[in-house]
This record gives sequence, C-alpha cells and structure tokens, in this order.
Amino acid sequence: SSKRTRTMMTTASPMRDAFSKYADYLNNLNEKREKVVKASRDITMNSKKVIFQVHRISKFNKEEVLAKAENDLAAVTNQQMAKLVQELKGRDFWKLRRAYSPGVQEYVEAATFYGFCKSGTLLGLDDINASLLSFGDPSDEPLQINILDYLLGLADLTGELMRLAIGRISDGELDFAREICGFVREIHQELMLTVPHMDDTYDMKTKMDTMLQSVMKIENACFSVHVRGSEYIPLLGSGDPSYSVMGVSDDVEP
Amino acid sequence: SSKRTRTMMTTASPMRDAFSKYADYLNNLNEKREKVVKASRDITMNSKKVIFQVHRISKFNKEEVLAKAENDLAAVTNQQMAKLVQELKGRDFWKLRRAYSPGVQEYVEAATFYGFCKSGTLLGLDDINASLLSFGDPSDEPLQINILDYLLGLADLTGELMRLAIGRISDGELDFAREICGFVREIHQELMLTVPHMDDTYDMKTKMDTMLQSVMKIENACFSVHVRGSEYIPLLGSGDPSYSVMGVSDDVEP
Amino acid sequence: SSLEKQFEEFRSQLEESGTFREKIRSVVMEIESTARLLHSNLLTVHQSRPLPEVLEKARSHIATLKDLYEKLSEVFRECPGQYYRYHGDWRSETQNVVFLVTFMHWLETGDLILHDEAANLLGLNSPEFGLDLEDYLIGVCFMSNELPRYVVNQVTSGDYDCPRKVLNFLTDLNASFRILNLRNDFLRKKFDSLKYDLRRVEEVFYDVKIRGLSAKGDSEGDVPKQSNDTH
Amino acid sequence: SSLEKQFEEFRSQLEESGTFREKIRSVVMEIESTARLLHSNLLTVHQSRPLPEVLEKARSHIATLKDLYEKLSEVFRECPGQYYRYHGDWRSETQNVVFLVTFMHWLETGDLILHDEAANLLGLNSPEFGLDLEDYLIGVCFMSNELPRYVVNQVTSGDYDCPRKVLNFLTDLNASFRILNLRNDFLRKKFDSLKYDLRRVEEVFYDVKIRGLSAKGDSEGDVPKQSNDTH
Amino acid sequence: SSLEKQFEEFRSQLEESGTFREKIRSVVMEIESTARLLHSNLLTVHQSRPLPEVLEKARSHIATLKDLYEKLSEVFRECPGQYYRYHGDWRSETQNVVFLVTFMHWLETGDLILHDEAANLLGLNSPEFGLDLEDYLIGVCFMSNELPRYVVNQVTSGDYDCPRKVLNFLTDLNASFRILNLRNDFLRKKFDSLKYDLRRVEEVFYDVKIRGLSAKGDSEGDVPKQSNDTH
Amino acid sequence: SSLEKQFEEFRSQLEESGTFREKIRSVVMEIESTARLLHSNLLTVHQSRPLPEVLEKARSHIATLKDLYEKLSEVFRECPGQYYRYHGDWRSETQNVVFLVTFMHWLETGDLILHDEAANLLGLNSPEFGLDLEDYLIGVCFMSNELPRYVVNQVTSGDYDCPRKVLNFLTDLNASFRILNLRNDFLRKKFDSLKYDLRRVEEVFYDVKIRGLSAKGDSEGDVPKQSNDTH
Amino acid sequence: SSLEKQFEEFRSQLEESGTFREKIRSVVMEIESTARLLHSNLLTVHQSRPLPEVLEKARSHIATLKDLYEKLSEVFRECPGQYYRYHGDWRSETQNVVFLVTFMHWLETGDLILHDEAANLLGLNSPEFGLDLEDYLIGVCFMSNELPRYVVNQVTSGDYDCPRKVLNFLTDLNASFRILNLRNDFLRKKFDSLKYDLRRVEEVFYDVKIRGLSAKGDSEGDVPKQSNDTH
Amino acid sequence: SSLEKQFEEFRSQLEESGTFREKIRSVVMEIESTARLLHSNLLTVHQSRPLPEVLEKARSHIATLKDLYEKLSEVFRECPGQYYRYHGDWRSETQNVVFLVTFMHWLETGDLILHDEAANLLGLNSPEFGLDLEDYLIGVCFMSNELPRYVVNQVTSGDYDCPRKVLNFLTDLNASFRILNLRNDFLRKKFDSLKYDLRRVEEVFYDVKIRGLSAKGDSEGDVPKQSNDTH
Ligand SMILES: [Mn+2]
Ligand SMILES: [Mn+2]
Repeated sequence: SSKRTRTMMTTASPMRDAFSKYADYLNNLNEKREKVVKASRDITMNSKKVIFQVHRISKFNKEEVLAKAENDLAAVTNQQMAKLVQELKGRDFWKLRRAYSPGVQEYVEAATFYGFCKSGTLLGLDDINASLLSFGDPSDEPLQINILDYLLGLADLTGELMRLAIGRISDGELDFAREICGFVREIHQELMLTVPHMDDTYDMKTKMDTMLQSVMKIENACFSVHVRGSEYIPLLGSGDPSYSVMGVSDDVEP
Repeated sequence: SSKRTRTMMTTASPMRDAFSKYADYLNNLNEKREKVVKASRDITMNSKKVIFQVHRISKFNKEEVLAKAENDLAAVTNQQMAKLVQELKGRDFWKLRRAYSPGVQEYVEAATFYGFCKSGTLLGLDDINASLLSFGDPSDEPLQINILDYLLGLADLTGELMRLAIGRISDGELDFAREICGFVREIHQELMLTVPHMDDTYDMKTKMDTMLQSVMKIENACFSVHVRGSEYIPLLGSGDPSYSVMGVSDDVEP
Repeated sequence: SSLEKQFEEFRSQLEESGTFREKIRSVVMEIESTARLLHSNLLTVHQSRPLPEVLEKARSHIATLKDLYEKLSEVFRECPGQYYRYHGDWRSETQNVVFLVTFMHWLETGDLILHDEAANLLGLNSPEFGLDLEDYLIGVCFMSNELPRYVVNQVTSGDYDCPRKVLNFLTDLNASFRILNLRNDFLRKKFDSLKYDLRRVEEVFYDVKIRGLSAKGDSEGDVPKQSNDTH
Repeated sequence: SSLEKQFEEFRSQLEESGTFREKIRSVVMEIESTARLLHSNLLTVHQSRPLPEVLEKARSHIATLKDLYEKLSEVFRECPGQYYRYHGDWRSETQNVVFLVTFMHWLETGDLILHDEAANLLGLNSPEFGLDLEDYLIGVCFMSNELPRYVVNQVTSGDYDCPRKVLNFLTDLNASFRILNLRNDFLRKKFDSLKYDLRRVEEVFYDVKIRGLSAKGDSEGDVPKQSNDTH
Repeated sequence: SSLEKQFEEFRSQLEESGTFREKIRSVVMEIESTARLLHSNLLTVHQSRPLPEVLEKARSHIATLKDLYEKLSEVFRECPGQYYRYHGDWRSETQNVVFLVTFMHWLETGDLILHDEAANLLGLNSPEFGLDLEDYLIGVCFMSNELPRYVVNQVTSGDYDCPRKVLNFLTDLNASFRILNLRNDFLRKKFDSLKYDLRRVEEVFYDVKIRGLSAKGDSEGDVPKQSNDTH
Repeated sequence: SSLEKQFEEFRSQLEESGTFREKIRSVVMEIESTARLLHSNLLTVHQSRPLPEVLEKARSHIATLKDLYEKLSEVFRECPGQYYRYHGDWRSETQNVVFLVTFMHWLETGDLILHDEAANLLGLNSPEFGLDLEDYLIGVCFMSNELPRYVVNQVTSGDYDCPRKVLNFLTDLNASFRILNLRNDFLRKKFDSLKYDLRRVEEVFYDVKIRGLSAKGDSEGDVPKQSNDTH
Repeated sequence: SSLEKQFEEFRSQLEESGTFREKIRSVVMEIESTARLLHSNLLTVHQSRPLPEVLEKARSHIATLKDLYEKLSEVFRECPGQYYRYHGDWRSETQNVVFLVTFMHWLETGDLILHDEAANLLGLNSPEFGLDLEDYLIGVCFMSNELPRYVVNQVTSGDYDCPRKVLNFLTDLNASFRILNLRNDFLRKKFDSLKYDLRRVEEVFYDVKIRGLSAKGDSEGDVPKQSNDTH
Repeated sequence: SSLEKQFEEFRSQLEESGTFREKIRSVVMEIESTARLLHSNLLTVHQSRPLPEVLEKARSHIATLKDLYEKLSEVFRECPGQYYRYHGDWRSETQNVVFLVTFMHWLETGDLILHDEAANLLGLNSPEFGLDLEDYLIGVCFMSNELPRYVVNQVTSGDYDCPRKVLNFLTDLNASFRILNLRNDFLRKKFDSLKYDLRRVEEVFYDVKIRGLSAKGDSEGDVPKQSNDTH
C-alpha cells in the first residue's frame, strides 16, 4: 500500500527504467572488455612465436628464417590484430586500453624485432599503423596503436636484441653484434630523453633499468671478444691483418 | 665440411628430431593452457552474474529471483563448465590447475551462494561434482573440482553472505540475517580447523582474515538491531511481545 | 638519423600531450575549487540552514561548473577521440561534482537526478564529451553516504518526517542498484557502502517511529516525553 | 550437523593428502642425499680424475636413484592422477638428478641423453609416473652451465681437444633449443644462460686455437712457448 | 687431513643441533594443533554457549598443553642454557597459548591471569625453562583484541552487564601497560592496538547505557542517575 | 694526498652533524617521556576524574616540557639556520605535545588554543626556534580525534550537555579548517579525518536529543538558531 | 570570529609557502630537463665519441645549470633560513647534477672535483645557499657507478691505458670514503656499492694485463715484468 | 592494585633487559669500529702492499678486539644462560671479525684457522661465552668471497703462483664444506656462493696457465698428480 512496500516490488519507475539502461550499458561494456582481453591474449601468444622464430636466425639461414617469420607475423596481423581492430573503435581505444595493451606491446615487440633483423632499421609506428588501417571502416576511427604502447613494446624489444647479440657473438657474427649494440644504445639514449614526457612512466622506468642492463650485457660481450682478438694480433706479430679474428671460428678442423 | 659447420645447417640429427617432438608437446600444452584460461574467464564472468542475481532477493520476490538464478547457474554449468570439463582430463586437472582455478572458485562461490539462499544449507562438493560428471566420458577421468578450489570458493562465499545479511537487515528480515550469521560463523569455525591441513595456505590465510571481518560485520549489525529492539520494549512497558520489533519496518505510513 | 627523427617526432607528440594535460589540469583545478565552495555551502544543510537560501547559492556554483566543463570540452576538441586517455586526470573531481549535483537535486525534489539529466546540467552531453556512466554512479553513491548524516541532523533539529522520506528514497535507490552487474571494482565497493547507509537511516526511522514522533505534531518540541505517553 | 560432517570428511581427505606428502618428502630426501653424493663424485672430473673410475662410481648411485624413483612411484600408485598435485614437492630435486644423469651420459658418450632415455634410466617411464618434459629440459640447461667450468679445467690439465668437442656439442644443443617456443618462465631464463655457456666455451676454443695447442701434440707439456713458434 | 677431521666434527655438531631442532619442531606441532582445538572451542563463547560447558572442555586441552610443555622442557634438558637459542622456533605458538589461557582465565574469573600463574598453569615455571615475559605480555594483548567481539555478542544475547565489566577490566589493563617503557618492537605495536579495543568497548557500553539497558542490579554503580529517573 | 685531506674535513663535518643529532635525540627522548606521562594523566578524563585535579597535575608537566624545549633551542643555537635540517628528528613528538596542550586548553576553556598561545606555552616563540604551523595544525587534528571518545564517555557518566558543546566546537573548527587550501599531504589526510569526528559527535548528540536526555538548562545556549525558530 | 581570523592568517601563510614551493618546483623542473640533456650528451663517451667535442657541448649545459641555480637561490632569498625546509624538493635532482659535473670533471682532468669546486661551478657557494655535503658525496658515488661501464667501452675501442687510470682513481676514492664514519642511511648504501665498482674495474684491468695489452708507454709502471719478457 | 604491582615488576624487568642491551650495543659499536680499521688495513693487500707490514699492523687490532670481547663477556657474566637471547645483537659483527681473522691467518700461513684457534684468538673460548659454530663458518665463507679478488690483483701485479695456491686451498675448503649437511638457511646460502669463488679462481689459474705465465719453480708442487703424469 505505502510507497515503501510498492518499491520493494519490481514495478516500474523512472529510476528503475534508467537503471535498466545502465545495466545494459555495463553488461555490454563488460562483454566487450572480455572479448578484447581474449584477443589480446591471442596476440601475445602468437607474437611470442614470431619472436622465437626470428631468434632461429644465423648467417647461414637468414632468408628462410625471416621468410617464415614474415609469414607468421602477417598471420598475427591479418588475423588476431584484425580482430582487435574490428572490436575497437572510436573512444574505446583509450577506454579499454588496459585490456589490450599487453597484447599490442608484444605485437610491437615482434614486428620491430623482425623488422630490425630484416632491414637493420627501426620499424616505425606509422608503418605498423598503416598496415592496420585496412581492417576497419575508416569512418569508424579504427584502432591505431598509440605511442605509449609502441614505446613500451620497444623497451621490451631491446631485451630480445640483447639475447640475439649474445647468440650471434658465439657464432662469430661480430659485426652483426656490433650493429645490434649500436642500435640498442641508440634506442636507449632516445628513450632516456623521451620517457619523461610519457603519460605514465611507472612501468617504463623499470623497463629502462632492464634496458640499461641489456646494453651493458652487449657491451661486456663485445669487450671480451675485443680483448681476446687484441691478444691474438701481438701473438702473431702485429702486421698480419689478413688472418681475420672473426674468421677463426669458421673453419675449425683439428 | 667440419661437424661444426654441418650442425649450423638444418640437417637432421637425433637431437634435432627429439627437440622437434618436444616443441610439438610444448606448443600443444601452451595452446591448451590458453584455452583453459579463456574458459575460466568466461566462468568467472557468468558466475558473478549469478551472484548479482541472487543478491536481488527479498522476502517479496524470493521465488522468482531464485528461479532466474537457477537458470543462469544452470547455463554456466551446462555451457562454460561443460566446456572446461571437455578440455581437461586425467592429469591435466592438476597440471593446469593454476589456469582454471580462479574460474572454478568463482563458480563454487556462485553455486553455494545460490544453494544457501534456496535451501539454507551448504551445497556440498560432491553434489557439485556429480552435476559435472555427465559432461565427460567417464573413461577419460573428467574434471572434478578439487577440494582446495572448493574451500577457496567457500571462503569468498562468506563475503557475499555478509553483503546479503546487511541488506536483509535493512529490509527487516532479521531472522534471515541471524540464520546467515550462524551459517557464516559455522563455516568460519570449520575452516579454522581445516585450513592448516590444506596444501598451500598462503591465499587462504588472507581469506580467513577477511572472513573473520565479515563475521564480525554481521555480528555488529545483529548487535545494533538487538539493542534498539531492547530499548523499545522497556519503553513500551515490557509485556507486549505482540508488537513485533521486526514488523515495524513493514507497515510504514506517516 | 631516421631513428632520431622518429623519436623527435614522438617527443613532440608527447610534449603536445603534456601541454594538453597542463591545460586540463588548470581547468580541473578551477572545477575542484568551485566544487569545494559548493560543498561548503551545501554542507550548511546539516546545521539546518533554510533550504531555499542554500539552494539558491548553490545554483550559481552549478552555473560556474557548467562553464568550466564547457571550457574543458573545448580543450578536448583539440584532440578528438582521446577523452578516455586523460580521463584519470579529472574523473575523481567529476565524481565529486556529480555527488554535489545529485545531493542538491535531491534536496530540491526528493528524487534522483538521472544520468542524462546530470549530464545536461553540467553540459556533459555531447557524444564526444559526455559524463561517464561509472563516474555518475559513483557520485550517486557518495550522495547516499551523505544521507545518514543529513537524517540524523534533521531529526536533531526536529524534522521527524525526514527519515521516512530518505528511507523510501534509499530503498528505491538500493533496489535500482541491485539491477546492475558490477565488477569487483571501486563502484562495487561504493555500492556495498550504500547498504550501510540504508541500514543507518532505517535505524533512525525506527527510533522516531517507536517514539511516535510523527511529522505533523512536531511543533511540540524535541523532547521524547510525549512519545512515552502515546503508547 | 551435516556441515560438520562434510568438513570432517574434508579434513580426513586433507590429512590423507598430508600423510601422502610426508611419504613423498621422505623419499625425496633420500633422492636428494643420493644426488648429493653423486654430485660430489662427478665433480671430481674438474680435478681431472680418470674418467672411467669416476663413472663407475657414479653408475652405482644411478642405480640407487632408480630404486628411489621406483619407491616414489609406488607411493603415487595410491592416488592415481595426482602426479602434478605434488609435483612442486620433488621437481627441483628431479631437475638436479636430470642434470647429473645428463652430465654423466655426456662424459661417457659425448651425446645428449634424450628425454625418454633419461626417463628410462631413472625408471620414470610409465604413463602415470613419467619425467616431466620441462624438468628434463631444465636439467639439460643445468648441465650446459657446468660445461664451461669443465672445459677450463680440462685445458688447464692439458686436454686441448676438449674445447672443440664441447663447442660442437653446445652449438648443436643451442640450435636444438632454438626450435622450442617458450613462455617467459624459468626454462626460458635457463635457456638464455645457455648462450653464455656457449660463448665462454667458444672463447676457450679460441684461446687454444690461436696458440696452436692441438690435441695430438699435447704430450709436450702445457707451456705455450711452442705455439709461438708455430706461427 | 686435519681440515677434513675438523669438518667431520662440525658436521656432527650441526647434526646434533639439527636433530634437536627436529625434536622441538615435533612437540611444537602438537602444541599448535592442541591450541587450535582449544581456540575453536573457546570461540563458541561468541555464540553464547553456556560458559561452564565451554570451560570444562577447554580445561582438558590445557592439561594436554601442560603435558606437551613438559615434553618440550625435557627436550631442552639435554642442552642447558640454550633456551633462547631456539626461542624463535616456538615463541609465536606460545604467545598464542598464552592468549588462550588468559582468555579462559578471564572468562572464569574476570581477572587477568598473572605471569607466574600462567607459567604454572603451563608448567613453564622452572628457572631454566620459563615463560618469557614478552611472550606473556603479547599473549595478553591478543586477549584484549578478542574482547570487543565478545562484548558485542554478549549484549546481543541479552547480557547487558558485560560491557561494564569488560570496560573496567580493559581500562585497568591499559593503565597497567602504560606503566611499561616499551621499545619500538612488536610488543609496542600490540600495545598500541589495545587502545582501539578499549575505545570499541566504550562505544558498546555507551550503546547499552544510552538505551537504559542494564542488568537488574545496576543501581549499585556507575549508571547515569538521570536516565534511571526517567523510567 | 689532497683527496685524503678533503675527506678528513668531510669526516669532521659529518661527525659534527652526528654529534648534533645525538644531542637532539637525547632531549627529544626526554620530551617524549614527559609527554607520555602527561598523556597518561590527561586520559583519566575519560574515566570522569574531576577535571581540576587532572588539569593541575597536567600543568606541571607542561612546565617540564617548556624547559625541555628551552634546552632544545639552546642546542639549536649552536647552528643557526638549520632548524628545518633536523626538523624530522623531533616533529612527530612536537605534534603530539601540541595535541596534549590543545586538549588540555580545551578542557579548561572550551576554546581552541591559538598558534602563538601554544607556541608561548611551550617556549617555542623565538623567530629562530618557533612552532611550525603545520605541526600545530596536525596537533589540533589529533585533538579533534580524541573528542568523540570524550563525548561518548561523558554521556555514559551522565553529562548530557557535553555533546552539544563539543558539536559546536567541532563545527566551528571544521569550518575554520575549510578556509585553508591544503596540499595533498599528511595534514590534508588528518583534516579529512576531522569530518568523521564531527559526524560521530552529531550521532551522539542525536542519541541524547531523541531520548530527551538533555541537561535541564539547555535553553540557554548555542543550539542552531533557525531550527529552534521553526518549531 | 577570532578563530576564523586566525585561520584566515594560516591560510595566507600556507598559501605563501605553497606559492614558494611552486616557484621552486618550476626551477627544479628546468634543472631536471637540462640535466637530462647533459646526461644524454655525456653518455656518448661510451660510444667513444671524441672527448673534446663531448665536453664542449657539456660545458654549455653546465652554464645553463649555473644560471638555474642562481634563479633558485634568488627564490630562496625571499625566505632566509629555510634552505633545509624545502631541501627534499630538489635534493635528488642536485645529486644527479653533481654526478654529471663530477663525471665531466673526471673526464677532463682524471681527478675528483672537490666539494667547493663543484659548488662554485654550480654557483652553490654562498653560505645561505650552498651545496649540501651529503648531496655532493652521493653524487660522487653515482659517478663511481658509471666508471666500470666506461672502462669496458674504452678498452673495446682500443684505449688500453684507461683501466689502470680508473683503477688508481677508484682505489684512492674508496680509501678516502673509508675515512668517513657513515650513518646507516642512503649515503652508506651508496658507498657500499662503490666496492663493486672497484672490483669490476680490477677485473677489467686484469683482462687487459693478462693479455699483455697496454698502452705503448707502459714500461713506466706497474705491468708485470715477466710477461713483457716473454714477447 | 595487584595488577599495578605486577606491572611495576614487569617494568623493572624490561628496563633491566633494556639497560643490558644498551651495554652490549656500546661494546659492539667499539668492536665494529675496530673491525672497520682492521678491514681498511687488510684491504691494502689488494694493492700489493708488502705482507709483513700489513700483518703487523693488523695484529695490534686483533689484540684490541680480544680486549673488547673480554669486555663483552663481562657484561654477559651478569646474566648467565642468556648468551643466545642477545645473540642477534652482535652476531653479524662477529661474523665479520671472523672473516678478518680468517683472512689474516690465511695470508700468514696459507691455512684455514680452525674454530678453536679463532675462538682463542678472540678470547671467545669459555663454555659460557664461546664462538658460535655457525658464525665461525659464515665468517669463513666471507673469507672465501674475498679470495677471487685477491687472486686477480696478485696476478695483475705479477704474482703468477698465487692462483695455484688459492685454487688448492679453495678446492679443499669446498670439499670440507660438502661434508656438512646444511639446513636451508643463511649459512647454506653463503656456502652456495663458495662454488662461484672456486670457479673464478679456476678461471684465473687457466688464464695464467694457458699463457705460460707460471712462476719458474712450479715443478715443486701441488698440481694435480694425474694430469702431470699424463704428459
Ligand atoms: Mn620479450
Ligand atoms: Mn565474491
């Protein structure tokens, strides 16, 4: 009879109607977030596979390894990333960023890792984003990877490059290792100047420390190759540069 | 020519063959883990919905609310849980436990929450597991929820019961609140004696603290209802129990 | 090098975003300071200041807030689609504003201001620059948290009808909130607190009820002697 | 009450599992202690003890280990399907055992013992009670970590052919590992360390090579004078 | 070698100490498990189980505990003067036991069990194997932490005199603790928590008092005169 | 070397500063210990000890504190301009002292002791060695935190006029604090806690009012004008 | 009211201090940004950029820094004696600047820049606005942390004399630091890290020495006689 | 009251123990400061200072340390049986002293100072106030950690015989430690670090050997028998 008892029932009221709408909105948002999280996990898993594929590189198999990596990467782009792009448009880029950021970072890591091994240069954000443009309807403002996720992915890239450098040195590919060293140093130096401008530098600061460690690991590796190479030359009696230090490990035969 | 240069190529070797097998195994395992994680997330999301549905209960709508909850819960069981059961068999229960544990805990929470509101008793682990048996081929040793996940889910259940009790008190359902209080106390006391026997009590210890907080929140709520009720009677001049304290909030009219 | 150039560009983009953020911050500080004045002003209802006077003053602050949000929306027009990028920089202030607006509206009408009404009131109603639903709902919870205090103080100053009104309102609000499926986040925590508000108000209502302190006869004065007589 | 009964049952199940765990623990302690003896014994290769003598002693420890794993598998027969439930209680010990077995096998044959070979050797080859692949791979990495030390000590004691052999082996092993797709876990970390082992061995190989310290003529003695003459 | 002989001796010393630790550990586990039963049993007072019944059951556990401490003290008799060497291995369990004993005693008598009483009760009263003072005091603080909950539940079950008694007890206890000059350690931290217990009990007492709820014979004491007159 | 000479000089500078710190520490420990006595003494008001007696005892402690601050200021005279260098070494103790002084003054007069009054009382009134404003304000907040407890205990012992007085005081204090534009620091956090104190006192006032437990002569005073008029 | 007036005054004091803090913050941000450029510039020495070129660029940044500190000191001139009050707002930035200045000076001269030299260079040399000794020492430790990396990279680029020079420098620096009697604080922790730097440089020196790699004129000094003879 | 009396007694007990702790602390600070001097002095062996000179100075510090331990033992005589109660207050300092004593002894004799020798040297040889075995062993591990650095620096300064001697010592020490059955505690962790020391010294020995940098008269000695025979 009273207002109070009435409201205990599920009778209609403007407030109740409004909250039903709110409920729909929240349910939809939640489902979309869930989908995006799943898409992000797929991207992470497959990007990691690309990274492992690139690590299989050596001076003997460069072309075939990179060809396979290119294929795998294209699959991630055309399948998983395309799915994500279709899922996200307009303001959702930023609203749901936390849901997809890990996957996108890993994707950037994989794409730039492949890119460096292929061409020796840094694959730019614009290039990556250009390749994503085709998946969505332009009028929908489809997902473009944002600069923050790109830079976070780049920070992880340096860890993979460090691993690559250590491996290449053991295989005698010293020039490649030096090239990596220079590249990673450059990224570190540029990021040092860039990170303070980023929106949220918390993650990035830890990554910067790890990155400096990576740089120093490569430098230390180059140092030991250098000192042992330098010992060799005086032993030979300096003036014989033709007997290449780097060549030593190639034609081994007791 | 040398053995060393040979091995740089991708020629066959027993080691290489073996590692290819290892790679297949690890890839499969990883993909399965991914699937299980996703299934677990679905279970979590839908179990939470069941919990919210049960929270909509009041003395006026008990049947209809619980009927809907039962439906929703059955959907989780027959769809998401069934999927998980089909994914997992034999030793995978334990090997991949970390991948599905959060979802299963939330499912236990939802099922026992519904169960308590329906029947006032604790839905047992055996009952839950019985309902899962049908989804798998018995010869495959299909997933049965393990005792650890069940107890972890139970610990969370007490949090929901606390919320329910607070709400019910405001609606004047004091007996229901007292029933909840007794039930939660009993669970807490039993768990106190059970937790030290669990395999890994790290999570559980935090949950026990939260649970004791929940118990005390309910006790404090019952306390304030009690003291105000006790004040009323002396004011009335004790001997009129017919004017029910609990009834006061029902027939409000200025 | 090309790398250097690429990073130069990143830095310039980020600096732009930094500048942008500064602009937001400056408007948000104004919003915060206006909200503080409005808050101070509204709080006087706890000391039983006459409502019309309180509300009139408050309305002028609302106008200021609307202007400030308009200013903020202009800032955002510079970078379309990035509403949620900077959301963290002003959301807690906006939740507070929603609280104030919702409380005010309730004092005026006894009803809940709805999402789009609140959005309109603050000029947060364009598709690009709206009022985030969760911010609105959190603000509503803040309002609920204020009501037990209001009820207590109203009863203290002799308004015995207030508990019933607030109780009805909170019961309704609580039932409405229960329609939602929430995640384990801040909003859920705030919703949990709503139950305690309801309980407290119910207690006050009970206190008033058992003493027979009805609204009509409240001219008699505020000592409960009479209520004993009633029974 | 029924609740009490239910929990009584839980407790009895958990206590059973506790007893079970105690049994495992007791066998694992024996495994650990045998492995320590085997370890001590194998380590003498670093002081250039004659290999056959070292290996013979080691083999007897392996037999003991096999018996212990048989004992453990019997324990597990009590609760089928729960291998992975208690995996954490004995996995690091088993990784260590794999390391020892792998190292021994390599000293004997110069080859990597494969997963099923290692499993057979330890009697971990039934479907219910096998050798977890990741444990095997981690053990292999541990072995790799020991090789640089071995090479250094062998060269010190005049065995100049060792670096070449180890270098070939590690190069092969590294290439094999690169076939795998790993997660960011402990195994990946161990695999990363393998690269450093390879690098160190390569350095020693280089040191020996540039000094012309070939395997054949190693009877001459260990001062590098002669190597200078060669060039 | 002489080095080896030395280390053989070290080994036997360390093993001795290890065995010793094992013995302690095994008794401590029994203590812990008995304490858990006692704890669970004592907690039923919150559900207003009749005190005599609760206490009788509890007393049998105390007897068990005393036996266990006797057993522990025998272990220690083997190595005199090393009480504090292994103190860390059983002190937190003993603090918990002190809490239980103190709570029980308080339920029985309404008084604080004194240090030597508690020590006697547990058989921790020889000069070599006593009850550490700080452990006793920490246990007392734990007991204080339990009282607010007890008071709330007692009132709920109709015992309106309980808050006054507990309040007097806690006030005294607080004042007594204030005499101590505590270092900045765990005990200090626990003592700091005592004041919150006191405050909570004051609130409960207030809730009861303001509603004129009190035991029949409350004319004796400190209940506000005026409120009595009103009725 | 010149480096060594430099570092010798550094050493002497660091040691000087260390000695200085030691001197401060020793006075601060005395302050802390006197404050503890004063605290213990003041706390007895919660048990309704007669105020004059409590205050008289307290005053003698204040005198001691003043002497100690004089001693501290002498220590600081050694190194002018470094007040803030060592501020962290004694500020929390001083905030506590301000709390005690403020509470005492309020008990005596019902008013807030002003900044310079407090400074004078403690002899912290020279330009070089004053009472930091934020320390004063934090101490005031501590005092506010004590008042709800005081009110509850006063009502329990039958003083029904206390809530009204405290409520008026806290309302004024809150309004005054609201004038300040606080940074997001400790002081801000303490100020946020003030509103809970106010709320609690409002609740107690409500409890007293609704039960008609007000002191006889309450027509005299400072209940909000408007609300009285309404009836 | 008088309370209100007091608080108005407090507000103006707090605002003054707030404004002051803002001014500091704005200069400190400029310092930080200049230091970042200088840092990035100095780091190129690891890539063996020609020193004169690197240093020349660096010097211009130093000039900027000096200007900024001048600006900061002007800010402080407003409120004498409060250097340490706001020390926390700029000390870590200054420690970083000291690191850069110290590293630069060492690259130029091979010596440690002394405390007053560093202070002069940055214009931190007035009695009221100086360079805190601990900040200076922490900056020096940061510099030491950079040297191992520098040595490694110098050797890689063919400078074999660098390790000896750095080793001598670090040995001296360590010995000097050892003179100080440090408290258990941040500086102490940084000093503890120094010994790892020394150890790393010793290792690098060893690597170079053992291979007979050294600058031409190495007959002067401390290279092992025998190894020279062999060649 | 009896409670108060009890607590008065507690206070005196706690204060006694506090005073006692203060006394210990003051002696331990002296020990620490003497140890620092001794440490500084011993470290100069890394710069190849002549050993006799270094050792002579060191011996005088040892005498001081013995006196200080005598002083400490007197303090402990006050409260027999409480050695382990306060063990934590001085054990890490004593471990450090053992490290220094062990290192010194090794420099003098090339041997490990035994447990009772070390105890005698420091006067820690009464049954009530001895040298805890684990502290001794931890000190020995610290010493092992210093040896790789020593070897590197000795080789750098031309002493090519040092690696062989240290290698033999560490091999023996490792084998001896392996006899012990360590728990999973700090000592175990330190022992695990020993193998890295051994490995590093093996590497240095390798570096010297492969370059033919051995001391002339190395036919005398303790190079592994078997490997010599082979050649
Ligand atoms: Mn990665
Ligand atoms: Mn839940």
